[in-house]
Amino acid sequence: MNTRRDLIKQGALLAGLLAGVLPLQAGAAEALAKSAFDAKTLDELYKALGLGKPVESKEVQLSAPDIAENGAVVPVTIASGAANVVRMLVLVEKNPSVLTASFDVSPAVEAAFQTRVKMGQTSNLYAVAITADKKVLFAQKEVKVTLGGCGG
Amino acid sequence: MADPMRIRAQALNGNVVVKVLMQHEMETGQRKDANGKTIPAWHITDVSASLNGTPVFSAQWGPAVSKNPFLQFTIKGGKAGDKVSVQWVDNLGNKRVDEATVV
Amino acid sequence: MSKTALAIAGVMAGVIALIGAPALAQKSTSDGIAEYRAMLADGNPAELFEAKGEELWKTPRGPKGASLERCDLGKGAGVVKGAFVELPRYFGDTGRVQDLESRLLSCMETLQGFDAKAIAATPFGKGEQTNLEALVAYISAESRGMKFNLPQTHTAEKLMYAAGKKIFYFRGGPYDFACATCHGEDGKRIRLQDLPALYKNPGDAVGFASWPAYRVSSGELWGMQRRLNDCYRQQRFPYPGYASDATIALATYMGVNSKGAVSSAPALKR
Amino acid sequence: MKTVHLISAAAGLAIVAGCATQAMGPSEAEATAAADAMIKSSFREQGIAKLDRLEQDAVQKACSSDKPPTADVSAKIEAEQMATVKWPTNGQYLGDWKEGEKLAQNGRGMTWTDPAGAKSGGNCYNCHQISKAEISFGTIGPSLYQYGRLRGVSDPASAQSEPIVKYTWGKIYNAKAYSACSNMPRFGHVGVLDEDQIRDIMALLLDPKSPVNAE
Repeated sequence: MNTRRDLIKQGALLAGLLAGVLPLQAGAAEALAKSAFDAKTLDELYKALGLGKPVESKEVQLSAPDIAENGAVVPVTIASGAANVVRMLVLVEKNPSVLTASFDVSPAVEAAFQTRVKMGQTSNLYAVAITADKKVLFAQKEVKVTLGGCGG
Repeated sequence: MADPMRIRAQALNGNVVVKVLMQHEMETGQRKDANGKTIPAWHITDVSASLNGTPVFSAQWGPAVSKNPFLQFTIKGGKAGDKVSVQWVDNLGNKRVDEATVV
Repeated sequence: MSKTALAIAGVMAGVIALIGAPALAQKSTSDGIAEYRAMLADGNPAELFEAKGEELWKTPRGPKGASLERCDLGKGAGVVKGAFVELPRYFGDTGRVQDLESRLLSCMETLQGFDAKAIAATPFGKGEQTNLEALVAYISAESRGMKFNLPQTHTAEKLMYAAGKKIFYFRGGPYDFACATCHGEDGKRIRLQDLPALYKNPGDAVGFASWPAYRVSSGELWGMQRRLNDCYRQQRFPYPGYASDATIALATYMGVNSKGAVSSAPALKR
Repeated sequence: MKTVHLISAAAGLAIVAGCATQAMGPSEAEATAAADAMIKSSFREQGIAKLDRLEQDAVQKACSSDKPPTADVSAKIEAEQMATVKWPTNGQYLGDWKEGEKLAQNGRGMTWTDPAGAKSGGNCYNCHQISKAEISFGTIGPSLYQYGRLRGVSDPASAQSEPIVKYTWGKIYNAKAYSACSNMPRFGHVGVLDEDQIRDIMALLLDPKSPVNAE
């Protein structure tokens, strides 16, 4: 299906994006401050990342189950259609550390990721998209963590 | 040495969808063993991927990513036959790199 | 221009595919749990164990430095495909009805020179037991999608089934529990977990036809031996020996009852 | 060594059985004998779970089949079990429903991984719906939501409430007194729960202030 010409065009497009718009990965946003993983609250986290006030946005999508049969594995899908997203975060409000995972959004990947996280208890889950001009957009959802099995 | 990852890289609508399973304990450092001693943290901190040798993806993880982590991301462009390689590094300095061919 | 538009459409399609349909406002608890399981269906970490098990099967190991490739799982030496859905079965060389785990122990002893009794006495998740878990993941995966069809021709197989039924209904311990207490009726739950009725065929990929499985609660791969062991722990019984006759009899009972059920092993469980 | 010996004994039994009943499979007696031998050979003690847990009493023996015992046998068992029920020594049936809720949630105790002397939980939510707030409940037993309200218990200490209060105590203490082969453990009779714990669970079910009975 793909002709050589298409591929060259696509490759050139990609290279152009990489070279022109944003330097790759770590450079895109500055490297994630490692102290971010020590943040106990959402406020602490945004402070550690030097970010302003987050805004709930329809440009961020978060998919997670309403109920988790086991808090050890909660599937989470995040995505954003906002312009110039450079980083996406998965946060669990009531975990000992709120930041669970950070994904660099280089021009070579879509701003859409799926992973699985641990939740110690029923909590709000956040998907956060950070743009090149430091806008902080988020979506949230409560996930109920249930007691399973025989409880023994 | 850590066991190999399972990487599936599939060409779809001009993109490559990559699904990865990694074998790792992802110990939080918050749990205690039967004798009440804290089990030290041991988890993946950095994940990165490249397409045909060119870096395309990176992520930083804390200990709350689930044990034996699953990750899915989508590389723009790419085609069947391309090589996707994925690497992880953990907080103890262990490393694992595996490669898959896009189908 | 059109290329760009197409690329954007592609991106959006990808995003929508990742996110899935919007959640309905009103959902029952069981719908919620079903949704949770569906989200985990793709990317079962059991795959990691399958890969390790295949490697182990083919690797020369043990005092005799042999692989397991000549192990007879019931369909002839070295035949893995389809073997799992016909176990437990009678083996002439050992004179026993054996399940997958006990048969693997026999092969590890005779072919590789391992001490089967020492491995059976090793706690779950330690030493050679972790290798056994990987092996059962690999071997069961080679029968994924096939239907259970345990042989019931040999007298010993029939006796195992009949004894297994007795053991299934055997009540004991401080709580008076039998297997049948939880698995004797349709449509029951313990907490939020569905309990398959195991005195009959509970259906494709349910009950016996869904083990071995990756347990998300512990991040481990459990074979039927470990599943039964933890059932007996929760029943407040004493400790069933690994690959002991009572466990094999129960597996025979459940396996024969599951005749025709499609195996989804290794599955993914809470 | 012991295991190997017993396994070959079972295999030997199989061969003997085979001579007599090739087509039909083993007789009832042969199956029972084989199962008994396997239960003896297959289990070992671990932690607090000793082998005496395999010694069945009359209830367990009568209820270990896919068929229920006859009405006569059931009636006899129920009468015997009723005689074991110890009513509260201080005449007080209800304790603290908040403690009762904790016990109902707690499924621990009596397994080979539990320490000796540890108090057990009530395991209630494993099998029953109880308070509305807990969505993770089992369905092996009936729903107990609104337990007291549905039975018209507005004052558990009243004479009017006495029959249902006593029934509930007896049921928790020894469920087999009311249904010979009930799936429910005999919590008081076997000492899984002590008197105070039963009082707290009673309060969870019967105290009008308990969330179980909330309007």
